[in-house]
Amino acid sequence: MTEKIMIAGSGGQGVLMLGLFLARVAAMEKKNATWLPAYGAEKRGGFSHCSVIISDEEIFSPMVENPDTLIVFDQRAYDSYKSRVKENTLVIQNSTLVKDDEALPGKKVKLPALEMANRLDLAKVMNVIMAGAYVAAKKVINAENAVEELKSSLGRKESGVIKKNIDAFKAGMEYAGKK
Amino acid sequence: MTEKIMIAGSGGQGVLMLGLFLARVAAMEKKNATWLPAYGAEKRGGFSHCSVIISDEEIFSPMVENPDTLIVFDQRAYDSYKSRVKENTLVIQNSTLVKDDEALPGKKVKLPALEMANRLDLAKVMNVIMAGAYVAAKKVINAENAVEELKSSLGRKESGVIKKNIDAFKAGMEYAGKK
Amino acid sequence: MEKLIYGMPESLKNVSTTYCPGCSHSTVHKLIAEVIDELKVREKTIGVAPVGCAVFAYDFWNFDVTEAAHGRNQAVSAAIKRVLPDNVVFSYQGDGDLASIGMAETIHTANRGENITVIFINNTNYGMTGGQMAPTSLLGQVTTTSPKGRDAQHYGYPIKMLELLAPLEGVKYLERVKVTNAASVIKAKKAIKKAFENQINNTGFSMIEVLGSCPANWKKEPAEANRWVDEKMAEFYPLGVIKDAR
Amino acid sequence: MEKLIYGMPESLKNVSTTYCPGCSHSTVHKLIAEVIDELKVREKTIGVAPVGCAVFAYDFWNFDVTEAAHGRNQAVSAAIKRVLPDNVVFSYQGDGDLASIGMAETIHTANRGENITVIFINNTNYGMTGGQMAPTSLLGQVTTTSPKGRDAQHYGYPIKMLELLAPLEGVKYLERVKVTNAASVIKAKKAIKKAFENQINNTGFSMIEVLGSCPANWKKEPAEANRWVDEKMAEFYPLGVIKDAR
Amino acid sequence: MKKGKVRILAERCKGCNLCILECKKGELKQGKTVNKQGYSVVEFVNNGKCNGCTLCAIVCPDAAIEVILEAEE
Amino acid sequence: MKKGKVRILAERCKGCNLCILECKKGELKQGKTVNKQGYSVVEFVNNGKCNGCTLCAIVCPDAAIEVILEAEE
Amino acid sequence: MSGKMLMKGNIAIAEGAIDAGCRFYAGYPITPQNEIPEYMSKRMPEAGGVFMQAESELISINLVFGASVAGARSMTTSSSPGMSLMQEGISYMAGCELPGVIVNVMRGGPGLGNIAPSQSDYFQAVKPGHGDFRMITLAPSNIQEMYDFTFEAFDLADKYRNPVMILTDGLLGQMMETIELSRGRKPLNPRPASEWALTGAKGREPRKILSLLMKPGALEQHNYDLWKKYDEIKKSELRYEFNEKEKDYDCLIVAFGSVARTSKGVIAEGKDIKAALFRPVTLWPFPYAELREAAKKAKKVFVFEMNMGQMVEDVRLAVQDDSKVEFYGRPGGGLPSQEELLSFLRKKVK
Amino acid sequence: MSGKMLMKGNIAIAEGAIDAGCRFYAGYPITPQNEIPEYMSKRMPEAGGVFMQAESELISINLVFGASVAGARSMTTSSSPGMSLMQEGISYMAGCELPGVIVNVMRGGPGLGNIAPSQSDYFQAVKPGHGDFRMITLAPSNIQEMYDFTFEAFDLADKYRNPVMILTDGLLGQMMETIELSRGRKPLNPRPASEWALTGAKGREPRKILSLLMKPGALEQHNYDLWKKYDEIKKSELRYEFNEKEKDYDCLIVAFGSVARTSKGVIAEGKDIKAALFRPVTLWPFPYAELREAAKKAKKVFVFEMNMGQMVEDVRLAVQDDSKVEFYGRPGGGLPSQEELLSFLRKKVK
Ligand SMILES: Cc1ncc(C[n+]2csc(CCOP(=O)(O)OP(=O)(O)O)c2C)c(N)n1
Ligand SMILES: Cc1ncc(C[n+]2csc(CCOP(=O)(O)OP(=O)(O)O)c2C)c(N)n1
Ligand code: SF4
Ligand code: SF4
Ligand code: SF4
Ligand code: SF4
Ligand code: SF4
Ligand code: SF4
Ligand SMILES: [Mg+2]
Ligand SMILES: [Mg+2]
Repeated sequence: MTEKIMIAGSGGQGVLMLGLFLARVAAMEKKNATWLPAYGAEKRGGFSHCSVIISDEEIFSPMVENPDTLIVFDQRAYDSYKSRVKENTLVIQNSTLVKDDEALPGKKVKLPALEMANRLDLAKVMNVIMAGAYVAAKKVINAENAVEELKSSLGRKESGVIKKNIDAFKAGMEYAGKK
Repeated sequence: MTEKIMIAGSGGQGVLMLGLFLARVAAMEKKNATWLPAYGAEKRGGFSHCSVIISDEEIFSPMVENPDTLIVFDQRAYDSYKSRVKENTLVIQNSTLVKDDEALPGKKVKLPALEMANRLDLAKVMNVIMAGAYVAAKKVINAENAVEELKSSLGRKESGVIKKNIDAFKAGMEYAGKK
Repeated sequence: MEKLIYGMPESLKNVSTTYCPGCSHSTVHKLIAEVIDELKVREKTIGVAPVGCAVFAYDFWNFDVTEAAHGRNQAVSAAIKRVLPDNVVFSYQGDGDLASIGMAETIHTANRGENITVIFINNTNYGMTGGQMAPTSLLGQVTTTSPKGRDAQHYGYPIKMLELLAPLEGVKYLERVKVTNAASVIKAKKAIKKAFENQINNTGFSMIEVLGSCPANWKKEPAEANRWVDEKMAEFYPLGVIKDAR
Repeated sequence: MEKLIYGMPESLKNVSTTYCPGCSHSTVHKLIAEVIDELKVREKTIGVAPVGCAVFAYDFWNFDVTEAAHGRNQAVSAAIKRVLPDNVVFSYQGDGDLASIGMAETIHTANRGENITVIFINNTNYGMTGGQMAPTSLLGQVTTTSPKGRDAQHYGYPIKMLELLAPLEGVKYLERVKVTNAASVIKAKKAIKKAFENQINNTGFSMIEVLGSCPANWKKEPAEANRWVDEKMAEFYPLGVIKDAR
Repeated sequence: MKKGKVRILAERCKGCNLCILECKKGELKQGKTVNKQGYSVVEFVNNGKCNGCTLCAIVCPDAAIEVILEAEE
Repeated sequence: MKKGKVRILAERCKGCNLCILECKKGELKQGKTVNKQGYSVVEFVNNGKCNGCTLCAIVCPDAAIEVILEAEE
Repeated sequence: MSGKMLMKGNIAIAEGAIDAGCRFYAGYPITPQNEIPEYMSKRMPEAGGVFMQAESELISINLVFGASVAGARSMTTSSSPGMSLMQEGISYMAGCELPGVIVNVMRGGPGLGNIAPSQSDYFQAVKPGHGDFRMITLAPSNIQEMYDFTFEAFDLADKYRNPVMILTDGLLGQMMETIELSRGRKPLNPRPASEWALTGAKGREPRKILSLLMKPGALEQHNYDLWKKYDEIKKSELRYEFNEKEKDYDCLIVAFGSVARTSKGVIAEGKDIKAALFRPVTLWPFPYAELREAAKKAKKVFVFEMNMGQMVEDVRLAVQDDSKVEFYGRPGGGLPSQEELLSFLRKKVK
Repeated sequence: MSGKMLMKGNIAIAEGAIDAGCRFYAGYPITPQNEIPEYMSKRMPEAGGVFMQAESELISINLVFGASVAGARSMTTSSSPGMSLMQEGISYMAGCELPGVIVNVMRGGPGLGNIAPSQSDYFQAVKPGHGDFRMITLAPSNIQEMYDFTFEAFDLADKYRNPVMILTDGLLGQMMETIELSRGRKPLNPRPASEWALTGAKGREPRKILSLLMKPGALEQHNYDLWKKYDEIKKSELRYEFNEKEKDYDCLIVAFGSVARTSKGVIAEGKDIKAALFRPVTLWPFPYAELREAAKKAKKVFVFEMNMGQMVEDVRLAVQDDSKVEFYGRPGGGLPSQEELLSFLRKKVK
């Protein structure tokens, strides 16, 4: 098994953290994983994306060119990467900010992550919602482990925040699971 | 014609200047010439020697290993270099400071240069006396040109000094010429 | 009838800078541009941009600009000025650049009394590389390389560059300013102008230190960052003319 | 009964140095050796020799000595001291080394307040390479690279290193001495001793500047060279304690 | 009293809000529109109190404010 | 008055003559013998005036002078 | 700590150093290696060692020089422009036979260049500075090796009293990967510093550490002595990766560091091509003979680098038949992708 | 001034520079090149130019950078350790495409080494610094060439907007030889600085000079552009000395700089051996193809250097048959004599 994930969006949306999260869960499951960030030349407001690979075997280049899964947070990211989508690519798109291109092949999960996050009253959990959707849509990493990792990564935060994150994760899972 | 000269002595004896002088006269005569200095690791009181090559043709290495002429100022220099003396090497030795090794082959000019210099009341001309001896003993460079060069190199010195130098040069020539 | 009484100076290009919101680099860029306009020397000015957040300065200023290797600005500037004594040459540097890796260049250029203008943005850290400690970081300041706050025993003391340069005879004019509000910006501009005028009058080496803010690495809002400059930095680094030997 | 009341210190090897007759390097080598003997720290002293005429110092001192790259002595010394805080570490440097190529190392080490002793031989030129101008050469001084005498406009001003370092907080003790006669040698030794004692007492950075003579490159007899130190150098470089902040 | 007004160069403004602090007339406020670079652009309130003192422009790091004096007729 | 004497370490002496200047008793003078390094070694006159003041030794750059005090019996 | 964990390359280097007993670190900020000094500023004091933020790369390398003189296991890290500034200091360390670990997380050049990954300091690493000196140069290819090689570098440096370089790039420095830390592993410390370091001449003769040798012939002899050591290193420390099982190949790919892992992907993907990877692990000493042997069976030897062609010269020296060697490289931070390399391979093979 | 005169190598360099219109010199003392800054301190002001005594080699090279930015023909000189310190600055000049002449009068290394002649900075000159840049590297062999090459270096630097290096050694720097100065000769100034230098944006758009290229792909493209220029240089500026008349040889000797002249003596002396000299004059670009051609007729190719074997790698790259190549070198200031080289030759030939 080798799963190549590309995650793209803008600075501040938690793109890199989402990638890191997925890779950490994979590590917990004793899989091999790589995470490769890329920033825009500018510090803020810029483009942000990362490549994550999860595999039972040796991972070669950590750069994902042809993703098995593409997770996009906004329109600019979608436009930049949609050409990479193939027949069997899973696309998880933040439908609040992404207008779907129907001509595109691939399996799609369109979830209004920003809306959902606002509803949860915590804009910062948008990426956690996306994570939940990914875990549900593609069963590469285990949901329980993901929740574990979520907890441990938020270790010192107050319990309300932890709960909200778990709720967000579950909401994402649920939304994607339904489809 | 290629003439390889090695000049050796101690710092302060005018070893390097003598070499330079011979090379300059050669240049004046439109010959090719090289001059290569070598100092001891210490600044003063140290060993001093130089290689001079005069030729009508291209000069290869400026280092003289097997001199056609060896000019030595003192015993230490003599001892260091006498192994290089071959059948047809001309050795010009400052007999005031050098004890002749009779076993040595080669043509020898033994002149008491230091004594002669002291007699001229100008210890600094020892090297000029040696120059005179060289010019007389080996007719590679022209004596008149040498005197010219001597004058021009002393250009701004007072006339007494210039005269003494010319006298020294001639004394050296004369001494060597006699032999 | 309408009259434009404040607008973009000609010496600034009409592009947005890459600096973070509220960053003092932007302010000082503008002031330099205004001064150069006022002195009518845009066409003979040569700027030397540093390695640091201001490395892209050549994209923002509307006159000739080169970029020097990290810390070497003043060597580059001095040579340009020696070759073109009738031009106006200035060096723009951050604290990492001027006070850390470029210390030798700074002292020697100042000591040679080179007739150049140096604009020094002290924001108490290495902005571009992500907020590491600089020689000018305050005691107690937490940075990415002084996680427990700078302590003198391990990290040494914050350097006051102007006070360090003051004893050098070649140094003619030194002033420390800040740009945290309109009043201080006006003062800063006056100082910068004087530093350029000195050069034009062949007075010799002038340097203006600007206590600058780095909201991004300090993790403070621009206004809060300026407050930190007003309260903490200006307390340690005395404002005003440090030397005027013209 | 005879009693030896002055002899070679144990911290000096019984070999002749490579210095020219009358050279101050020799004198200061001897004084350092005497001080180290008196403080009984020979077995825990580590000296750092410079690139310059004193590069062979490890052949003359009878304790551990390393050689640093030109100008980098104080970086090397600081690291040794940090690793071995209980040892006695000193840096020995010429003016080319300390005040020219090593300027950044000097300022930063002083500013960090490293607990080391620096002995600085200012002989106003690059002795080893044949008498070129140094940052400390006096105005008007003719050297092989200032054939018409040093003028401030082209070559800058002579640097007073101690006065330059004095404002730095990390710096605890600075004194300038000379070694031109017995009286001044005695004073110089006292200063050097204090600079070592400071280190032993964890006081911090101490530096002694010795106005040294370079008879060979100055083309003066030793006595005449010393007179030049007494008259010209000491006039420009004030003798005495420049800073004592212990 | 002089009458002034202010023009915000939207694409230069970075929403640092330093100008707001500086305007004692309350003529500037945090904006809602976002420019191409993603910064929310400050807004000129235009409540008639602006006297063209230029302090806002002076403090603006990004030379994003033009100040215009309306000649008193 | 104390009585002293001086021993010149010939191979260390470089003939700089700084000690001669320092000795107010005239106990040191330029030497005639040359050491292995080619320096002419300073000479102790030994005119009985040496009081072991050590000034010559203190000024000697090359630690070439040993001073000995002859205990007054 | 053990088991799989996700770690950033730069942090793995820092951890490898600490576990190997590094107790002196000096560094100056430069992207893409800033995580190392930042992490060290916290970890080094915890480990009882000295962290110094140098005020320049010149100061960094000379602090490391000093710490090494004093017998501490010491390290500095930087990226390309900073490494150029260390050339003199490195030559001095080699001349003085001082151990020390130097990490170069390469970025695009020349000049200020950019902060993207690059391999354009290969020459500067393996044919370095002034004087005929050499450093063992280890090129990790994954985060496990970033840790392991750094750990081992300290032993190698001590064993030969010579600086050792870790040559890596911004890709490996910035990426994260699962690794296993073997915290139980003890450094060997094959030649303790107490044998030669300056610690005060207590109960022994004074020591000196130097690189100036002015007596006629002395420096020449010192060079021969150094080369005796280098020859020993060539014999004992040569490392490369070449899968013996992959006997059946037409194409031999030679690549190091991050490009080597991409090349493995190329081989895995390009099943239509019979290719094998030869990966030099020590760039100096370079596995000339071994590569030559391996190249014999190949019709073509492909060299992939992130530069305009540097290691390819050593490959050519090994293969001694330029007609066989094909180079593909991208300079200035251009990252060759697996697809791109594979299509180059396909084009050249058919 | 014309006709034969005796001149020291270092002075010939200074004179060549002044005659070529060099009007900015910065240098820091280091043996064996001190005569250059000393002489320049007098001559440069006489010629209406700027002499600056830099306070370090870092300052030297960055002063030259600045003078070049301002459009002046400029030069610095140093010796091996100082050259290591200039590596960053040189890379910046190449990255910014700034002309400038850099002279390295090599001495023994590594570290402080000694002050005897050496050729151990060959690598540092032709495979330099960080980033994939190159410099035209001229290796004079006599004092006439010390003058001529320095003179020409300024035109080459301007023509390609690139630093040019004169790589020589203490032997050539310190020796004197008869030369003819051709004072009438005018520099060509093939690409005047006014086209690109920063002189104030009067009547034109502002200019910028830089080496930072952060936009994706920009630095990569810049490297390709540089290499287009380098390829042009390879075609147009390659120089070597190989006597076409000497068709009849078994042994080909390859040597540069001062060793090349010794090698000529070897050939003249060793009449029993049929030998010819191939002397690379530009070390970069290196005459690979020409040497390869010349080597074909030889049974053996001898490489003589004053180092542990540096140019020999380029010779091997050219010859592509190691069994043919024999190396003899001496490091750390050891000077191979004519006798010594001849006896090596005789031993290996029979
Ligand atoms: C030789 C070298 N070392 C390090 C760097 C990395 N570097 C880039 S900018 C910078 C620091 C900038 O800090 P500062 O000068 O204070 O400017 P700021 O960004 O804070 O304005 C450093 C260390 C470099 N480019 N070159
Ligand atoms: C990097 C480098 N630059 C230059 C030199 C040459 N060099 C050797 S000693 C010296 C100057 C020494 O002068 P100073 O420090 O004043 O010592 P002094 O000899 O006067 O005691 C120089 C420039 C060198 N060895 N290394
Ligand atoms: S990082 Fe700091 S100095 Fe750099 S642009 Fe942002 S605020 Fe300004
Ligand atoms: S050259 Fe000068 S500093 Fe050097 S040993 Fe001689 S007198 Fe002393
Ligand atoms: S010009 Fe003055 S009054 Fe008008 S908006 Fe600006 S600060 Fe306010
Ligand atoms: S100060 Fe300038 S950049 Fe900041 S909010 Fe106001 S107009 Fe915008
Ligand atoms: S000890 Fe005093 S009296 Fe005796 S020789 Fe020395 S200086 Fe003269
Ligand atoms: S001072 Fe010392 S070295 Fe000089 S002459 Fe006297 S004894 Fe000799
Ligand atoms: Mg800063
Ligand atoms: Mg000196």
